[in-house]
Amino acid sequence: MEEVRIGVYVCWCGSNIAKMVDVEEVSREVEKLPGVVIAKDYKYMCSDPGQDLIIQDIKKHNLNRVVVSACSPRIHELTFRKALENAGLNQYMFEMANIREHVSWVHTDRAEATKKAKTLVAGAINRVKWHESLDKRHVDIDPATLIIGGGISGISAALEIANAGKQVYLVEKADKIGGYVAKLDLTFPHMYSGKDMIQPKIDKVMNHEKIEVFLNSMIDEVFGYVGNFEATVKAKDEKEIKFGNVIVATGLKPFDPSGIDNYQYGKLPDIITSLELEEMFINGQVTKKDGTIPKNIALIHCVGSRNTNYHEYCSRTCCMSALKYANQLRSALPESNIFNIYADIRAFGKGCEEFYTNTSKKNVMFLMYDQQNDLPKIKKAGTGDNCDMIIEMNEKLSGEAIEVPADMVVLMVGMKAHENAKEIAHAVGISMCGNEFYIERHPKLDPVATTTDGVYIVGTCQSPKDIPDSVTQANAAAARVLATINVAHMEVEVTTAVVNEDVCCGCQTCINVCPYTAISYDEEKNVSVVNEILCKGCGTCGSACPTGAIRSRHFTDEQILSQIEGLMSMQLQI
Amino acid sequence: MQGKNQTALCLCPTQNGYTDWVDLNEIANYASEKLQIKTIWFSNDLPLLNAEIIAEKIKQSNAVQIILAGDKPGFFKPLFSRAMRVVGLDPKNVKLVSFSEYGAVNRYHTGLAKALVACAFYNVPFDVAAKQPAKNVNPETLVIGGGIAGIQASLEIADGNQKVYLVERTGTIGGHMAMFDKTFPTLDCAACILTPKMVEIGQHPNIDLMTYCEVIDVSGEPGDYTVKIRQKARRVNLATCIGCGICSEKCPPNVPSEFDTGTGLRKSIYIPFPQAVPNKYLIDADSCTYVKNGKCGVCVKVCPVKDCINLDEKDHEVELKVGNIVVATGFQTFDAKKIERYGYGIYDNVVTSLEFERLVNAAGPTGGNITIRTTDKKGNKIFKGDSEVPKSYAIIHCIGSRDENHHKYCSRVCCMYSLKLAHLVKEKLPDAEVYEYYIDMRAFGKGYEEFYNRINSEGIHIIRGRTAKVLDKKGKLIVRSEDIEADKLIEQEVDMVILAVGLEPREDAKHIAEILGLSSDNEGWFKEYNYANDPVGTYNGGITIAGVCQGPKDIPDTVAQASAAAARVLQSIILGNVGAGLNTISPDVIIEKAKKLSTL
Amino acid sequence: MEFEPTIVSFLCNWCSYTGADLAGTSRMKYAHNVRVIRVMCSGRVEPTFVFKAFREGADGVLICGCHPGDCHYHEGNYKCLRRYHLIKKYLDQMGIEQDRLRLAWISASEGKQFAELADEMTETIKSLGPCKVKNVMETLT
Amino acid sequence: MNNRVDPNFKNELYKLGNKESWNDCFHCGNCTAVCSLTEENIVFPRKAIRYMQMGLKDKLAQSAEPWLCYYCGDCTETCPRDANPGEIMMALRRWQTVKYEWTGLAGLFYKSFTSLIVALILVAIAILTIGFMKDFNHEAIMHFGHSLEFWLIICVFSIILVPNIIRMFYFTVIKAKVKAPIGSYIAAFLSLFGHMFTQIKTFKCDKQTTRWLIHFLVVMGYLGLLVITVFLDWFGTENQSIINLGYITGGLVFVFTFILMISRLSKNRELNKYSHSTDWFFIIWLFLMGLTAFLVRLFIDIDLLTNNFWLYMIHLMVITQWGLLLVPFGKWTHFLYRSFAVSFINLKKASLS
Repeated sequence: MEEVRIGVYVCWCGSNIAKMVDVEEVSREVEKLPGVVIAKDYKYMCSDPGQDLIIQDIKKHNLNRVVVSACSPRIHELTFRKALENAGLNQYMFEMANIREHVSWVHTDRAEATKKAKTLVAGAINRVKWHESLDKRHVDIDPATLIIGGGISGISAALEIANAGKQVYLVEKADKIGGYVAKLDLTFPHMYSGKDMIQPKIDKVMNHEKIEVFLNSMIDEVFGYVGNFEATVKAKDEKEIKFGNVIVATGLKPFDPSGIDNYQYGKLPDIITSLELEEMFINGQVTKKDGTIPKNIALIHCVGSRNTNYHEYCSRTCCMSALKYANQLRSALPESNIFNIYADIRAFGKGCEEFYTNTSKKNVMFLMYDQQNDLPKIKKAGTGDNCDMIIEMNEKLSGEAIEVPADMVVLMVGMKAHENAKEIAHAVGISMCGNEFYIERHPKLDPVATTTDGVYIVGTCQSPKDIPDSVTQANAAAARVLATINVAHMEVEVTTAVVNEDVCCGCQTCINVCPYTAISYDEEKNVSVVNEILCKGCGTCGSACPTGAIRSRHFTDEQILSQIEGLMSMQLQI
Repeated sequence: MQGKNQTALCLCPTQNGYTDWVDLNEIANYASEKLQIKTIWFSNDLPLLNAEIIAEKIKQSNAVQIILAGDKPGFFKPLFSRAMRVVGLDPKNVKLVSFSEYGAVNRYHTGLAKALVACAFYNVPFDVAAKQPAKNVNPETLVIGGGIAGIQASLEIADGNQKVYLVERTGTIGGHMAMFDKTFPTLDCAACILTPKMVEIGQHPNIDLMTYCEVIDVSGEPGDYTVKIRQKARRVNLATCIGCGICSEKCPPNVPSEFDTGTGLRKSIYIPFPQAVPNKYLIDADSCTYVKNGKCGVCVKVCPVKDCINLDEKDHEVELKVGNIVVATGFQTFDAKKIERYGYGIYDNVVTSLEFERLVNAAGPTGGNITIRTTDKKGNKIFKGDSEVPKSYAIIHCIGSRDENHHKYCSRVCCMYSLKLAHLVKEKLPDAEVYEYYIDMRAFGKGYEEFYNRINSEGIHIIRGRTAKVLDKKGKLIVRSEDIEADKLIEQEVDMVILAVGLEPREDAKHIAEILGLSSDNEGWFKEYNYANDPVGTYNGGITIAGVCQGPKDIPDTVAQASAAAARVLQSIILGNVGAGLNTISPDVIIEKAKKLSTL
Repeated sequence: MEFEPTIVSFLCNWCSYTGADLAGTSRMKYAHNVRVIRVMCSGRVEPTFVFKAFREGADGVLICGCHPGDCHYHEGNYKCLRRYHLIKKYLDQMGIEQDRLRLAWISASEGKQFAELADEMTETIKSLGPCKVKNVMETLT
Repeated sequence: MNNRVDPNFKNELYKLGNKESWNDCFHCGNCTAVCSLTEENIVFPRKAIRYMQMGLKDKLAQSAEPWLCYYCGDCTETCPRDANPGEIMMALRRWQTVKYEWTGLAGLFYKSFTSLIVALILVAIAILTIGFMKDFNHEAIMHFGHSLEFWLIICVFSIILVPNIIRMFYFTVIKAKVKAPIGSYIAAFLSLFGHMFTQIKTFKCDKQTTRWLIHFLVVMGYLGLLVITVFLDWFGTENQSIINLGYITGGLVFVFTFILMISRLSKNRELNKYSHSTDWFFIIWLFLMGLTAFLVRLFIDIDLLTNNFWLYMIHLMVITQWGLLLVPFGKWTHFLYRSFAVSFINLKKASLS
């Protein structure tokens, strides 16, 4: 084996790390460790000059291993790997020690934090000694794309890709595409027609030669990896499809307000959700259940949103929808009294604040309530009240406990993740956050990609959003897909399992534990064989193997065991 | 299908009082003569409050379909739907033609408005009728603006194996995002997530980065644009500068640093900030002693690289040929001096949020220490790391936003960044008191509400009530606001006031719009092709917009939009499609096509 | 000086490591005794790793994976769970208190839970005192 | 129920002047904070605007705060939504005037321009009739006029104004459940006269000095003229210093009301943007009163009155209309309510501290 020559780089991250960790001491101490040729600290390792520093050192000191001790590898592992490549070193000869998220940001004792940082770096140094060169595999990208969900996001992404001449499979659970937007009469803030907007798109998708639409269909399980996925579309007739990328656009489920006692949904007749009101507008008929026209109409915002008992998050669109309804009601029922019972008006989009201003000129009464601690109470009105219902609430802007007359109450229900969200997440291998919305690769700089290569999330399945924002995301994902298709091939991780056939005894334990059926049994040789394309590198087989014949590349026993040693040895030195 | 005799047209004049609006009489004439629509109403003449009367009118006209056309006719739709219902007709046959949806906003667009009415009449989607034939598109793309939007769009296109020219006005890419300390709601540092992208831009084989450049002229047509670019004299050779910084050390003048929004000083020969890309020096001609007086030249003497600095370099022009242009010119912050009551520019310790952002930034002039503003010997008002530390802070939301006297719109990011700044103060100075004054708390994005709740529990005073004035009382600042929820007036004494300034179109946005032939809305933001359906396209084929230049938005929305713009560009290159391009297609052509495709 | 234990923890890359990162980005403060090793899946954690940690002087070992049903690799965390019970029994036989090993589910959004878990675990180990395995082994050899 | 919101309340306000901006306010609190007269527990205009938008009439009746506003225009100038809080406060004061006034005539005159004109004509006819009955005998009519002025003041005060002030007290102190210690009542009563004559609070408003001076001079002129004509018998006296004093006060009244009218007409300032018709009656009649009184005495002095007795008839008509209609039911009462409001607010402050 060649001589191990490690370069260690400790990042200040401005003051983010340097404030709580004595980075200079860390770099001084670890430089003494065996194998370490050079150790340095620098203000921003990830910056251009920081990366240059590594590249120069690799060349100058003939380094063959690099450890960077900085932030989470989830953020910058790829950045530094690229730097290694640029310096002509195999990118896997690299290890990161996370001394920001796991040290400087979470600890308060500078001495202890510094000590911990040192042990983490020592662990990384020990581990990197066992790293081996791995070559990324180039895979060809299948130019077809699978899109799950036929709402506005799915449709927009489909058209964007298909219009560039690439094949799209669009799988929709319902019997028609269009989703919730197709059920909208008008859109905010300009009161454009929802139908005119989406219908041409629906028509285009249904008749597009490059788009195959599967209605009443579901995806069971997606096999493969970026560029080479395959799945079975489950419908009346099953169909096998192959594709290179997946866009998940499963959309939303409206919040069910029947769980909120104060609102009496389902118990009093004329308490409806915003969706039911939308339908009334489409039918041109806003009436109570008894067919008469309501005189007093109250719209309650934030139903199920911004309340830790239901959903803590803001559903982003309800405020503006409620203003839209106020305008529609004013138009359809000019004599009615309209009350918007809100928490904060979130009119943040382009043209939305202006829409809010104009709405307040239309004789709409705005009343503010506390959406977290003090929900309005709806009760049946008594005789002589001259209305059907009474809403009791504490109005925050006046500080008064008031009563609001109502003949119809519209609950502006928030958005939840789709009921199939979990299933789909499993089928395509992406993660969900606590409230079942999918997690993007990076909340700011990569809002449509996921941690699984080749799988993108767009629209309300990522978090609540309005039409323009959904369409934008859909197009953004399309850009990614088009770019990969255009390049036609890409590099994939090779951190898969391999079997050492000399040691394998053919017990087939690994085959039972593999979740991807990536391991098969070669009867002739009496050994297990890993299909590296199907293997996703979880390592479960490696830990189950009784003989140690299976190695998880880049997570080998030697690597982890010596990392443990490193972690503990430093501990004793101090 | 409905014939011409069964269609009634109702024209809705503008409600905004524009005198220069689309000529509705001409449209009425066109509809009755060319489309032979017999029943034409004007919404002003109808008794709009009464669905029954309108129902009666519909009955008399024998119409089974109604086209509502004009300025946001959607506001009348529910009334007409109800009237249709009263007549016993299907409310779905009320069609909307909203002129502004496709950019017909003044009398020059009357032709376009006619085409829109015709498409509705012939029952052909406008986008279908207005579609232009495919053509050869130059695969090279120009991206204007090197902020996060421009960076993202460039990377997406370049990753798709296409050539990109990224033109940036200043000496480095990074834009406003590079100036921020942390980003909401996850609080990861802006530099940590942005600089890798900047580095990638600098290294990408498909990206030609042109900093310190300005686009001065664009000619040609969609798919084949010729762009003239002025390369401003950098006076330092990009290829040979090694970024050692000796020149800067010896350079005599100290001037306010733009990157630090004037909170700190820089030299005449400088790098905007340590992580700048390209990480090379440049000379600011306005302050350079040599450029001004012809004397000095110290930098040339100390520079270790031969002929790297050329103090006599002149601006020159470059010409590029591109097929698509992505406009990502960004924004500027509202000038808080315009509202004198808040005392910005009068009291030293009234600062803007952007200044404060530099103040808390570890890479800023104070090394991340929050201090009061001081005056140095030369009279520069700057911040120094070792000055006194303010103990109490007021953060005032909506400065210049949501205000009929300034900008009517909401700037979308201020609520969240204000909460973030409050958190940063509390993190650095746990004993500090922070007061936030807001109107409505707009925490709408993913994880934002959770962030708000968290900040709320950190002991920060969040007060509903817009501050009206800041006064000075013996060196302390008095912030006068109503605490609406507590029902009282408060005069809070604080050491520092942070003004959450809104976003506004750049000063030169109008100029850029002229060069590119883009439309702008009333506020000066670039107009997108279609609000909901196509938020990145413009009326000029081959030109897309991304980021805040289209309207205020936060980083994730900007990034998504930039990627969307890139999708459009890639699609156009692959397919030779340059978008509908209303500015390059005549309304008559659209009408003819609609007639042909008509299902009537 | 108060006893400061060392706890070696194995975190799966998809949920738990992200959750621990979230604790960091949210600036939640927790005990400094936890040292993290990243594995792709909790299913990768071999008994050897645990024993090695104790052998090298760790006072506690923490394994974190995705919540049941949420495993990025479908069921790696179940495999881990089975192994966990086995390791516990074995620890007992070796004279190591069972409480020194703990398995917990931390999702990507549970930064707070991770911080609390780290504190809790530290307290537990503190009450158990230093693990003697290493010394014993060294005297034996 | 009295805490029921009332979306139709705005219709009442429409007639009192505020038509466009009643619902524009989105409650940022800027107006309260920009106002120089607000104090920790004395917040307006926003709170009153809120009651108005919600139609909480009882709450509005109980708020004396609108009377503290001198309409300097700061709130309106800086309002981020052009909701014109200053004008809304003005409209609310009109509404409160109507509310406190027990006969209902104030309400009638505010809402119906015609009824005010009819009332003015009826009074004019009555004066003419009386003149006719007295054969237009100068001596008799002037004697009658003098005693009419005297009794008018007594009656209007005791029948209309005092009961109205008591009603105002009832609403803003008793119904609003203000519980102030007895001592504060005395202090409030003592401070009353200072406010009434000087309106000293205006000084707290920025850039208001000139406006305050004009108002002060008009008030002083008006009160002086009142005392001199009614109690010192200006038209009958021979005492030269009284006569001169009368000239000065009369002159003050018509000269400065004239200046006020000009400024209203030019509408160059924020606060004069929206003038209600009743505001015009108030100022015109004040002007006419000063002018006619001045001329009557002048005519007496240069001995022209005998041949121009119509002048006195006009003067008598003007002051009767003024005293019988405009003082008890018009804007004059604002002066009274405003002064009392300061005292009542002082009680509220005392009860809160």
